[in-house]
Amino acid sequence: MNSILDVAAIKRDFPIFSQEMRGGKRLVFLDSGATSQKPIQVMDAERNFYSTNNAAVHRGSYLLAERASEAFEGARDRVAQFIGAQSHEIVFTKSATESLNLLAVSLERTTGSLQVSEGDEIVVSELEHHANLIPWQELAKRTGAVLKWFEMNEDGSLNLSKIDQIITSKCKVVAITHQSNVLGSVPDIAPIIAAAHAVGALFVLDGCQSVPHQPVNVQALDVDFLVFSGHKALGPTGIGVLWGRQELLSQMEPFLYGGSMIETVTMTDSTWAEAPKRFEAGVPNMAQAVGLAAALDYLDVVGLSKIHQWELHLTNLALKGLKEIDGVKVIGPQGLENRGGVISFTIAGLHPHDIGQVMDQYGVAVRTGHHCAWPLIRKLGLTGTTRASFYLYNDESDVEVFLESVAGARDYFGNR
Amino acid sequence: MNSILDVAAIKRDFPIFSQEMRGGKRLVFLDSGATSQKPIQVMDAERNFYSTNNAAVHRGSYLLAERASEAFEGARDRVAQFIGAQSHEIVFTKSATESLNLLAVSLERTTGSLQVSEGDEIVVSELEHHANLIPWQELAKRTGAVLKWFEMNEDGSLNLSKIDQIITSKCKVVAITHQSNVLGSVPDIAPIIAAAHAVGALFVLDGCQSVPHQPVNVQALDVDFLVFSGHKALGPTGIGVLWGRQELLSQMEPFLYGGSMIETVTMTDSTWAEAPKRFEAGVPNMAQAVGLAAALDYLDVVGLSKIHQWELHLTNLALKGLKEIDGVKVIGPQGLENRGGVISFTIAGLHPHDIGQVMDQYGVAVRTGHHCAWPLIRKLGLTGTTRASFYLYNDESDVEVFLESVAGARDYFGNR
Amino acid sequence: MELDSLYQEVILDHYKKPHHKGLPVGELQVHHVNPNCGDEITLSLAIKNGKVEDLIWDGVGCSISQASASIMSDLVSGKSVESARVVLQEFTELMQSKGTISGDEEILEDAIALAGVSKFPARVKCALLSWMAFKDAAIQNGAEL
Amino acid sequence: MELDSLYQEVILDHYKKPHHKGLPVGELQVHHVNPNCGDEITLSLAIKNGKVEDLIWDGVGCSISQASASIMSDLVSGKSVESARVVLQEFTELMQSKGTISGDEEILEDAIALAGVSKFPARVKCALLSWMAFKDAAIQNGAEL
Ligand SMILES: Cc1ncc(COP(=O)(O)O)c(C=O)c1O
Ligand SMILES: Cc1ncc(COP(=O)(O)O)c(C=O)c1O
Repeated sequence: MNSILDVAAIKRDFPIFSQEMRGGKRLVFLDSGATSQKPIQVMDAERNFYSTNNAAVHRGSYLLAERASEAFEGARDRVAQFIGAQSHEIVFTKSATESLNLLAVSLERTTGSLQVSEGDEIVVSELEHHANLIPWQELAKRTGAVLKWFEMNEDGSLNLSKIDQIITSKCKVVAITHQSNVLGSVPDIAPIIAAAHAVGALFVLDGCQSVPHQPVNVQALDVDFLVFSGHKALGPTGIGVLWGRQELLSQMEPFLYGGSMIETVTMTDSTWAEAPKRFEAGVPNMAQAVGLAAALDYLDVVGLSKIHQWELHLTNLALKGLKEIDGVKVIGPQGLENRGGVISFTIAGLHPHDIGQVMDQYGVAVRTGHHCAWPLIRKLGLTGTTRASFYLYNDESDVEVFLESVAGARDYFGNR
Repeated sequence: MNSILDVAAIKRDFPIFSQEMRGGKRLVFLDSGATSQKPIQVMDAERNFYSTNNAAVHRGSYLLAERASEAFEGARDRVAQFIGAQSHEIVFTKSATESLNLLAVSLERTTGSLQVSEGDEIVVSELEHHANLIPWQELAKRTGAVLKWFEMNEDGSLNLSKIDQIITSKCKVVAITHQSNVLGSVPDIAPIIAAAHAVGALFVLDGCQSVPHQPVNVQALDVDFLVFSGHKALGPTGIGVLWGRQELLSQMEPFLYGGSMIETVTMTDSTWAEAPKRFEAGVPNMAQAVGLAAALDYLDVVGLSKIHQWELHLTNLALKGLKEIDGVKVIGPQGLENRGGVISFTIAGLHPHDIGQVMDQYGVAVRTGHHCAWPLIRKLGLTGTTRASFYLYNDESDVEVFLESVAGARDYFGNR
Repeated sequence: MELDSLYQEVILDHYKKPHHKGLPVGELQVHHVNPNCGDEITLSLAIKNGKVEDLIWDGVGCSISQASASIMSDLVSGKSVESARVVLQEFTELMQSKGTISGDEEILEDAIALAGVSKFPARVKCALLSWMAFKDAAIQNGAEL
Repeated sequence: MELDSLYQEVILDHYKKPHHKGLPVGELQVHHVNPNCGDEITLSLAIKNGKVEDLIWDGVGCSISQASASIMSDLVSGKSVESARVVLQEFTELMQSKGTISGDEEILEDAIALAGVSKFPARVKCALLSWMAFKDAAIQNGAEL
């Protein structure tokens, strides 16, 4: 199976793997669900921008400003191409979190049919990351709209049996994750998108855990908005994406006000530029946009389908291994169906924090706790899980060390 | 005067100066008011973070996560020290623009004495950058508060004669720039701060054009909030700062909702972490914070007072030279009093865009237009200016080429 | 000097003595701005018997934007909507070409002098401002452009 | 193994058999959470004749947080507010020392076993959670801490 990806070659592009962890151990990084590592190509792209093209975009007519604008707009084109969108539908934000907050606030400010107001309904799910829950919770509180949600089944899927009661004619917006960041489960969104559109509601897809890991095409999905973060997709920190259908973005009110997003300004009144500029106030995160473009180049060269296949292969090995360790319980989907390369588990009698601490001693980086999805964790009757998430730079030996470290954690406390 | 700064040595730290511009000319970068160039030390700091410490902060107990948190919180300490503040009073945003929008929205959401609501007054000035005008304009529109402003005098100072009518007991917040980004003029803020505090209003200082160029200490200034952008201070793009007094930040409602800013979360309700975390939702711009810390290190080694002195020296040379060029008119302050290293000018009969274009041919990068301060430009009866802004990497020969290019612009059109 | 390819003689002539410039009068006036630099144009016209008539514009802006407005108004005034569409399309393509095409002189006439602008991306908007105003006005007057 | 400096025998003993753990009863109860991991503690106490009495706590958390709560409640129960203040301060300093100090065993007693935590910054909050809850509860009960 090593033929799917040449992981040894890939690892060489990521300088982080060339250092030793505690006790001289090599790094087994299994926390890409939180943030990914960065290849040298991404660092070089940022450095190159600063060294040769750096100037404020859209604001100067000198050579560097021209080049900076070209680099920044080129990055926009690159992102658009990556998800099957059009360039002017891509808004650069600082993170998926900002993208979602932008949407929630803009839908409050925009008058007309898009506006969320008293009595309207907003729908999310119990799978959601806090970033795709609290902005909607607060939107509901500010406006008097009602927040509703799909419940989660034990296996991490969504319970769609009451879909007709959940998505009604009062529904204005439905915001659901493409994949759970805790369990790796992939909810069946097609019927939800159809139900949302049937009642004229907007569908927002949280692609944080999918866009970096598999081919995602906004046309094929038939969603209205998609958000994701650059830092989980080999890109720099400080860059996120909001994609929205042009006819929607062009009607929507801004989120941040300031330079570069205006048409005219007087002391008392201002009017706005066209989207996407309308949503990009101030000197933007230029170098980060360019770095993200380089990251997407990297992902495309390796191939998103192959990455997905490889992650599932590693997940399969890990799932099998975990089931052989006494006291370990995999949380959420037990097999490969409807899941991505993320595994949550518990060890009987042990707290995730303690498990993670022992695993760290093996050089294994995993995430412990509620993973910013506290309602999901509560629903499962847990206080937290230990989570491993795979990416293109992980290989089978990483899975071996991972399994060894899980057994090690159990033994460390069990034997004392 | 070359003894103030060793500019030749400084220039060597900035790779951007080692390339040729149009026609083989060297780069004379006079647009630091829009964004600054980056020294290799800043690029290295970011690269080093990605290569050795990269992980999501505050969320993991493995070694890299510890290191990332330490680097990120260390950057916070560094920023605090730079402006004479305490670490927990520093909020990292993506830009000064976001910082100002955060404030305007938070003061709307926060119930109690800080809340801006109907009938309250908000005060700005005609000097303001769009980023310190439109968020307040829109806050006024959303809440029914009244926006008032100080008028600008011909020399770029503020007319304080009606201060008692402008800042009244209804005033909740006053937001003023520390230095005009268009004219370089430095308004007399001390009486405004005093008047604001006398009526219990908050004072927000826009330090975008001051913090990178001179020593700024929030205690000495006695302001309540200060904002600035990293990219204008040798730092990376995608990072901004909001400083606020702790007793204020600790009362204020969040701006962005999501991971890491919460205390508890259920499907229906959430509570917030303490400031500054409360204002930093999501995986933050970690590498950019670290890069900004390196930028501030760089500035401190060179010395902010010296930088300020040097910029004024160059400004003086440029002002003298401009006055000798027929048809050139310096806009705003004519001398060195109450000004920083920014000069706006016009040439009779020529449009700024055309002037900038010819100057570009000399390798000179200047900004043309309304500089995101359209009301100021209108007040002066202009459609735009050409602006040169100096920084630590500019030297006297830059001023010479600048003056030559201004004369060249005048001649290019004058002779045809 | 590279600059001369941008600032051709024809452009400076139009800049100094712009054609069709005056107070827009028609009922339907459009107002366009270039928010990057603050340049503005107001323009009015009429569509009579399928032809562009009474085109008149006013505005402030750089030499490129002013010359472009002047040249554009010469080019489309009195033309059929169909011919104006062809000119508009040819010119837009030329501007967006980044210097890769030189434009059809038969169609563009004086506007060919603006070809150099396409190599200066920051100025393309200056050159297009009046053309977009024209397009907008014509559409509002019922023309299919 | 570096880990053993963190997970000392004393800690695991307290973790397995925590002291003073039960249903908090006092009128004044405080509830603290560690939002990073979701750990929670509820705690109640009384201040009687200047002494800390009836301290009882409940909660969920990792071995460090549970052991620390157990050790803390042993240490401050029955002590004068003044002595409790000294212990609290000594412990907080030790935790924030990043391993640079070893702590005063006279004052800290069993809590000295938590010294290793200070070398694991991500765990310091676990160890401090119950202490902060104690501080908060004592202050709410009128003690000066
Ligand atoms: C005075 C002033 N305020 C605010 C800003 C906005 O800064 P940014 O675009 O980095 O958010 C700028 C710079 O553009 C400025 O000069
Ligand atoms: C599913 C999901 N949504 C949203 C987010 C928020 O992303 P960020 O923190 O980059 O804004 C994350 C990651 O933390 C996530 O996994």
